[in-house]
Amino acid sequence: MIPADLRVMAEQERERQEGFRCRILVCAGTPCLSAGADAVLETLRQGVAEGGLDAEIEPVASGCMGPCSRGPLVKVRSRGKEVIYERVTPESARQILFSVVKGRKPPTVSPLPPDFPFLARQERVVLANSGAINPERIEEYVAAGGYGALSHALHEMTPDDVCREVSLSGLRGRGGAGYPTGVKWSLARKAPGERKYVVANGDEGDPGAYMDRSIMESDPHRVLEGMALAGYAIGAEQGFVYVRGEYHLAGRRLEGAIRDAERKGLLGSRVLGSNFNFRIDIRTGAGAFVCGEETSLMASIMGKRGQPWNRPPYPAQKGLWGNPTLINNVETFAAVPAVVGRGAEWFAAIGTPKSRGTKVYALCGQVEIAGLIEVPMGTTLREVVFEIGGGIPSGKRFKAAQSGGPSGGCIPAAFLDTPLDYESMERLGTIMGSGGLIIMDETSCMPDVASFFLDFCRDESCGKCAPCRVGTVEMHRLLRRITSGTATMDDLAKLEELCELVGTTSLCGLGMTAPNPVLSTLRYFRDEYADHIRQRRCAAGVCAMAESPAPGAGGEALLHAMGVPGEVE
Amino acid sequence: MRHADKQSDSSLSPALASDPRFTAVERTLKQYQYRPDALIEVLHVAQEAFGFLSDELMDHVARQLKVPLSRVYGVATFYHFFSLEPRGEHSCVVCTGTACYVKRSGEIVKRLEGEFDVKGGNTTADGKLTLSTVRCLGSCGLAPVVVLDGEIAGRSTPDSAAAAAHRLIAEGKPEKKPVAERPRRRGRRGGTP
Amino acid sequence: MNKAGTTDRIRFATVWLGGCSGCHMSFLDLDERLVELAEAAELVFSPFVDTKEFPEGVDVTLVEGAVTNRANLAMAERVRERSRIVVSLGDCAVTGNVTSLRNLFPVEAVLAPFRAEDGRSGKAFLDYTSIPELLPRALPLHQVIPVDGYVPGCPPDADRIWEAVRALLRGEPVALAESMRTFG
Amino acid sequence: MPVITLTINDELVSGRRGESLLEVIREHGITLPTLCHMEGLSERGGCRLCIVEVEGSPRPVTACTTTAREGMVIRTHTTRLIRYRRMIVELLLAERNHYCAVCVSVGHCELQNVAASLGVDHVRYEYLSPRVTMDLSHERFGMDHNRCILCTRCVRVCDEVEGVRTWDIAHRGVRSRIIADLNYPWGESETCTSCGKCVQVCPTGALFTKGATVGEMVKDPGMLRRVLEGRDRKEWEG
Repeated sequence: MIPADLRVMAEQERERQEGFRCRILVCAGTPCLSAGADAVLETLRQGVAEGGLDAEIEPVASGCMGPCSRGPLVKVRSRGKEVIYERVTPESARQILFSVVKGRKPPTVSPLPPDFPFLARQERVVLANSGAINPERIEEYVAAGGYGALSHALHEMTPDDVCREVSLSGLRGRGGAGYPTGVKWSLARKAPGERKYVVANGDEGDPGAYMDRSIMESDPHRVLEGMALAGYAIGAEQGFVYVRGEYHLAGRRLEGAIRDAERKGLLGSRVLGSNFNFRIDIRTGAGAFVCGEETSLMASIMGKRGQPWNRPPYPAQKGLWGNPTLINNVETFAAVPAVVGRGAEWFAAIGTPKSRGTKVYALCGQVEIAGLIEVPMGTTLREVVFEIGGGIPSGKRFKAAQSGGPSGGCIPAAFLDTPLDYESMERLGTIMGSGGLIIMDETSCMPDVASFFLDFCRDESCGKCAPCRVGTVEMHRLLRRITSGTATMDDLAKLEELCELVGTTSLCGLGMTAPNPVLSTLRYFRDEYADHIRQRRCAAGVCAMAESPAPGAGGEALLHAMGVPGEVE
Repeated sequence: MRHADKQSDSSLSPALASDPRFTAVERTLKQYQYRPDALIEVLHVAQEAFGFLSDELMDHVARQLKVPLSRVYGVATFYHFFSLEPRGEHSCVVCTGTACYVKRSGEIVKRLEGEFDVKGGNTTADGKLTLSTVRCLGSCGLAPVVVLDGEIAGRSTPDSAAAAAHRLIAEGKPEKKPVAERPRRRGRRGGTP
Repeated sequence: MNKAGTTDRIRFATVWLGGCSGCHMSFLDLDERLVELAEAAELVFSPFVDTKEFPEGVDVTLVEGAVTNRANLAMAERVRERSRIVVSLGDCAVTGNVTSLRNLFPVEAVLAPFRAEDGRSGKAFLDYTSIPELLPRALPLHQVIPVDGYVPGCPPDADRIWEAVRALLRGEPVALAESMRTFG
Repeated sequence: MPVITLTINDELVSGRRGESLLEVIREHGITLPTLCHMEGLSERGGCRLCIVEVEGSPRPVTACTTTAREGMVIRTHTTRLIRYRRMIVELLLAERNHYCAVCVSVGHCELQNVAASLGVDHVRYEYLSPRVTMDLSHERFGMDHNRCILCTRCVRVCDEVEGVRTWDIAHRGVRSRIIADLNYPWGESETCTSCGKCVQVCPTGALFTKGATVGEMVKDPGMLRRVLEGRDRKEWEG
């Protein structure tokens, strides 16, 4: 395939789509599927077939539309107009189909209002195609402008140009740390080495985050195109997508997408008629959070235990099989086609001066509408929770938002007006992370939340370095003492000292950031900790406190001495 | 000695070699040209085909890929996905990711543990059900989530999960049905007018 | 030389919790140094003296043994309440040591052999009701009460003990040399 | 060999290019505790005891895995480093069942010595008391997991020097265990050559020679050097 063929393909697909009176898109992302989307799609297909409407109406399985807690979602698209229905059942799907045929409103099902804030307030760049195309048809991606940026880069830009464009855009790593993507690419480009590799990190292990899964499921070609652009920019001919083991659907869609792209000459040898060769293989994770860390991830790709190694050397210098390796998060790669295609200036104009572009968040927890959103960097937490997310259900109060998963921290109500960008979040003692935003109301207990995350880290620690391996276990024990009402203020001091040790001396990012949920909840909710220890009281009613010991008879000491039952082994 | 009778290269018992499930493993070994770095991909396929990784399987994979036995065992036990024990007939997985956790999925685990007299991560004595937990399935919008033999049930409660697990064991397959509708509050914000 | 009972001697005690008494044996190995100690300190409570009740107003108490049962626990609390300085003497008090070997098993499993019935008499081997109730785990002293100094060793030899005691008599904290602070 | 200059604890010192910080530091007579490091084996950077402060680096680095570079400014014994090292040793002692009094290596144990040198006279953390086993199936040697600190010297010496890799780590985190082959009893290992190198490099009483009584288990720290030097000089040829 050469660029001209790509244009033809896009043109033909657009014509095909315009040939329909109406296309009915049914979200086939994991949340909607588990809510019954496939039955809805089946009903629509049957209805269309029975009515002999094949030429007029096309039911389409699309990617994620966003408001996952309202699924299954159905989008009716006709003559440039779109209406979205939520919580569609096979019965209401029949009504919707009937109404489309008759050109009337369905009698008992109402679509979401056109200004539904959850959708209207977003700015979709990375998610532009999510919920708008069928992720399993490469033609639809191409018709939406897909592979245009790659084609442009291969024929009009030098690899240096591509690196420069990415640098100028101000794009930063969407996986957590926010390292400037352009700098990373330039380092990998300059690193000496005959073979180089590009790796997409799709091992989204943060509990409460599923941006990457949704991108891989809803728009797999966008990730592949981003990787190919990276390969061209740094001089790599081989890429790997490391997909989290739990993400079957994402893996399947990526596999299909790679096959299709190779068949069409958009990956493989002589991509788009140029001299650039690029293959992509999938590697499947097997359930280890630590593999989200770059060096562990590479160990895992090479078939080893996912244990990190000391840096330097950095992956860009010495990565897979000792060769320079560029690792970016899936969302970062997914932003690249837009950066290269629409230009660095366009991208840099979105967001804040230091955090440019948009960010995808998985908004969930105690919020009215949970789902996936994409907003410009710098959007305030209040806008996200109350305008887009519709506020807190059941008239409860917002208590805190947890961001960054086990490596992150929380933002309390007092800072609701904080703009969500890398710097502001770091100032508050949390991190942007990969974009999970868990909203908590007054029914959440902060020491309990901290204990939850430490339990996670303790479980996911690879065991290579002593501070993380043992320190996280001891921290978790101390937290459980606190949440069970058997701790002393001395234990709290011990906990804080361990936070410092584990955060400072651990080998890799997992250990270094493991104390963050504790430090952050201590920063804003120290009273709650003190309450648990001194009053043996959990205001949220989450923690089951040990019974108050009988006065005298060594009760207090006994309670303290016993702590909580051990659970190692 | 356990392995004294083994030949160095054909350690495979006739039973395993002729097992139809084994062809998938062989195919994958070939597909990756017996490269040592394919270890995890091969173990994935072996686990998928057999449900767990037996000593014999791991031994075979080690010899084929020419990696030390200890490394195969080290890798197989490092990752949560691999099981060295046969699993139960049915599986019930409770998500304990953050979103599910703040929506009290812990209570579901407790209830199931009590109901089936089995600790999380283990299989019931009768081999009918393996109860396990997972850190986030990325279906946070449906929290709390329980997965029965691969079918996701969103917005579960301790009662609904226990009932569904009992039905699963009784009927032999998971039921497919839309997520229970949450009581809808009309008016005020968002949603249907 | 001071006479017994004069007030300028410090009030000194030793306590034996869950341990083998080896630390106390080692204490006796202080030999002639015991005389020096007696000049500076009055032994107000110890397995060596016949005092039933741990007295009030003790200056320094050395504690041997881990806290392994209810009686140990009550004693440890009383010692802390009534002593100005409490020092863990020997590995059992410092780390739990041999006394805590049982922590690998639940109490019930530890006691089962003793509760089993003797085939001939039909009675349990051990009358468990007559001994203090075991705690779920044997613990180092400092995990139960605040402790001011540590003399590790199993047992700590007399030189170590003397080093620590001399510091205490001078009113200084216990600070053993590197070679004197090994466990085991 | 090109010489580099760096500052260690306010003193200007020289080292050879390519040396690790640990080598330079020790060559200048400064004691830095280590447990996973062993001359002749690859570096692991796992015990974190040799952490030092490097000016311009936001957090301490492990001296064993850091290459010495011209102009580096290093501090090896700041208050916080000393405190961290002590805490790490406390954590190691709390992790498994290190009953020194009944350990074959008492008096000859690197963990015991490091603890004493750092002034660890008690452990503030809860002892985890894991129920772990002993493997006495090998006719000459024994493995006591109660004493293992997961330094992986045994794994590395078996892999890198003996060339067998009988040992590896199974599981992860605090559940990590050293295993032989597919977790076979050591005596039934298909690959073990019974060379005994792992026993000699083990810093604690985890790997020991059978029949040694408490306090008798003296390790031979020069063994590895002799083997490697002999190999380098091809002493066994002709």
